[in-house]
Amino acid sequence: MNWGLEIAKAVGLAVVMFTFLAVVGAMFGVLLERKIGGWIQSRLGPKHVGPQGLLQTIADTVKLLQKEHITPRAADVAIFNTAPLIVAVAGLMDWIVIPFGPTLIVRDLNIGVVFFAAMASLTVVGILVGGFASNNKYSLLGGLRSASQMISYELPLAMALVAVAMQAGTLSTLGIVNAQAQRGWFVFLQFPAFVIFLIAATAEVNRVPFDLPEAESELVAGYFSEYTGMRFALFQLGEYAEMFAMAAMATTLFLGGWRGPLLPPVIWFLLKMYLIVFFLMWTRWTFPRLRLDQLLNLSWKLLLPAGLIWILITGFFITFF
Amino acid sequence: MGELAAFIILSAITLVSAVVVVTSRNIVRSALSLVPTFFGVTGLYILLQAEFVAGIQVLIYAGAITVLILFVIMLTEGGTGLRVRQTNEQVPLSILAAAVVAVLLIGVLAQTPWPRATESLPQYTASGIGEALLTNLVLVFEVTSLVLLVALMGAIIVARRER
Amino acid sequence: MLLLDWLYVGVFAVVGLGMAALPLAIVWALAPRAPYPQKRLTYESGVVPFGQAWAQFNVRYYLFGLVFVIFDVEVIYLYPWAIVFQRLGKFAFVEMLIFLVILLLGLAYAWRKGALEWA
Amino acid sequence: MQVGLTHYLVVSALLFCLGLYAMLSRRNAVAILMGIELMLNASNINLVAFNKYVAPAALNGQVFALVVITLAACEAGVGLALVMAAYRNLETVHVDEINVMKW
Repeated sequence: MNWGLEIAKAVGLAVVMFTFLAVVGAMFGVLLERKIGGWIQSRLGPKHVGPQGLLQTIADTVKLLQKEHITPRAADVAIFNTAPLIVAVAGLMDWIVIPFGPTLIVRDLNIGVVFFAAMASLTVVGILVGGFASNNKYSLLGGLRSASQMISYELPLAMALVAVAMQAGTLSTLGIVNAQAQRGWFVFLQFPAFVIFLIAATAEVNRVPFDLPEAESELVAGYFSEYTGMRFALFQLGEYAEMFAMAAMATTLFLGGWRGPLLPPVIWFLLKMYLIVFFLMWTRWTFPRLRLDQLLNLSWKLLLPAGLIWILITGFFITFF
Repeated sequence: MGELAAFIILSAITLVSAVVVVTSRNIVRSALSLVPTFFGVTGLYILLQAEFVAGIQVLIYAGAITVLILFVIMLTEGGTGLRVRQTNEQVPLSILAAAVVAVLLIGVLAQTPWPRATESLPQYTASGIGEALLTNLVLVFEVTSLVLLVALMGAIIVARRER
Repeated sequence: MLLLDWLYVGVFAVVGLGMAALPLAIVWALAPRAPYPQKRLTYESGVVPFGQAWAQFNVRYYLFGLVFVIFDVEVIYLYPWAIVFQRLGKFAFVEMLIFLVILLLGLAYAWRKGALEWA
Repeated sequence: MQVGLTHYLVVSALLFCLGLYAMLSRRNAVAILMGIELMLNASNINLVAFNKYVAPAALNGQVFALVVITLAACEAGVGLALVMAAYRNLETVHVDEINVMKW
C-alpha cells in the first residue's frame, strides 16, 4: 500500500472533481437557472455576454474576483471568514459518495448514505456561525431562521434515506444502485420516500418555496446580508454544489443511477440528474413562498410522521412478503 | 508507518482544538472549535475501524449537538457580544486538579498489562452493529428509546414558559 | 481498504478548503482595500444601526433544536436496523415497531405541548 | 512502531482532563456543557479502542459508544433546557451568579 501514490491520486481526483463542480455546478447552474427562469416567465435569460449569454457567469466570477471585501466593524473577523468556507466545503464533500458510473465513483464508502447525511448537516453550522459573526440583527435572525428550517427538514431527509437503505439492504450508494438493477427503480417501489426526499432536498438547500430566510421581502438578505464579493459567492457555490448533490443523490437512490438501455452510463446519470435539477428550478418559478410557520408545520407535522409511518409500512411488507 | 502518522495528525487536531474550546475568551469561538475536535475524534474512530460510529459522530455531534449549543449561545447572553469574564477564580486550582488527574490516569494506563486479543475486527462493522443491537443487546435498544422519550419530555417542560 | 476510503475523504476536505480559500486569497491580493468607518457600519437598509445586534428571541428556536436532536439521535438506531432487518426476520421488525411507537409518542407529546408551534 | 492501545488511552486521558479543566474553571454554563461533551468523547475513544484491541469478537464496545452518543445528546438537550430556564428567570448564565435558592 504505497501511501504517497494514493495521496497523489486523491489530490488529483479532488482537484478535478472540485473544478468540475465549480464549473458545472456553480457557473453553469446559475446560468441554467436564469435561462429557465427567463423561459418560464417568457422573457430571455442573459443574452449579452458571449453567444446566447453562455459567458455570463464567467463575467460575474471575474467581477466578483476584484470586488472589495467589506468586513463589518464589530464583526468577529476570524469566524466571519471561516463560515463561507464551511458551507462551501460541506457542499463539495457530498460528492465523494455519488456514483457517476459503475466504476466512476470517488470512493464507495461502506456507510455512503450516512456520510451524505452528515455532510448535509454540516452546512447548518456554517450558516448559523456566519449569521452570528456578522453581528447584524438581520443576519443573526436570518441565520437562526434558516438554521431552524434546515434542521427541521433534515429529519424527513434521513427518513427517506433509511427507507431506501431498507429496500436495498445496504448503506453504500453503489450497492443501492445495484439493488435497483434487480428490484426495479425505487421511484416506483418507494414513491412516498421519493416525494419526501424531493421536498426535504428543496428545503435543505433553501430554495423556493422554502427560501424564506433569505427572502427579499423579509430580512434584507438573511444570513449573508453582511457578506460581499467572493465570500458571498462562496455561500452560493456551497448551496449550488449541494443542490446538484441532492439531485445526483435522488438519481442514485430513486432513478437507478447510471443504468439505462442505450447510452453510456455517465450520459444516463447526467441526463437524470439534470431532469431533477430542472424540476428544482421549475418549482422555483412556479410556487409561492411559504411562511415560516407553514414551512415548519409541513415538516414536523406532515413529512416526519409520514416518513416514520412509511418506514414501518416498508418494513412490514419486506418482512411479511 | 502511515497509520502512525495519521494517528499523530488526528490526535494533534483533536487536542489542539480541544485546548481552544477550553481556553477561548469568545464563547462562540470555543463552540465553533468543538467541530474540529469532533472531526479529529472521527478520524481516530476510523483508525480503530469503527466506520459507522465515525459517521454517526459527525452526524450527531458536529451536526446536531453543536447546532443546539450555538442556538443556546445565541439565545442567551452570548448574543450580546459583551466581553464578560469567562473564567472563575479557581483557574490555577483547576489546572492543578486536571494535571494531577492526567498524570494519575496516564500512569495507571501505562502500567496495566491490557489483555491482547488475538483475532481481529472486521473491516466494515455497520451490519455487525445492527445484528448486535437487535439480537443480544435488545434491552439496551428498547431502554434507549425510553431514555429519549423521557429526555424530550423533561427538556420541553423545563424550557417552555409556563403557559 | 477502510483507511484508504477515508484517506480520500480527508484529502478531499483539505483540498476543498484550499480550493475554497483560493478565490479569497485572489481577492485579498487583487481587490482594493479602502475601509473607512461609514462603509464598515453594519447594513440596516440604510438606517444608521442602533443598539447591539442581540435581540431577545423567545425559546421556540431552542425547542425546535431540542426536538431535532432527539429525533436525529433516533436515526442512529434506524440505519443499522435498516440494513440488517431483512436477514433477522420478524422479531427485528417488532423490536423496531416498539422503538418507533415510543418515539411517535414523543413527537405527539411535543406536538400536544406546543413545542412545535411557531407562534 | 505500530499504534498500540496505550496511544489511544493516552490521547483520551488528555482529552478527558481538558474537559475536566473546562468544567472546573469556566463561569458560563454552556462552556461547562462543552467540557462535559469533551469528557464523553474521551470515554467514547476508550470504548472503541478497547473494542478493537481487547475484545474484537463482539461489537459491544462500538454499540456502547453509540449509546453514549445518544445519552450525550439527551444530556446536552436537558442541560441546555436548564440553561434556558435559568437565563429566563435569573437573567444570567454564569453559574457563580446562580446561587440564590427560591425563598
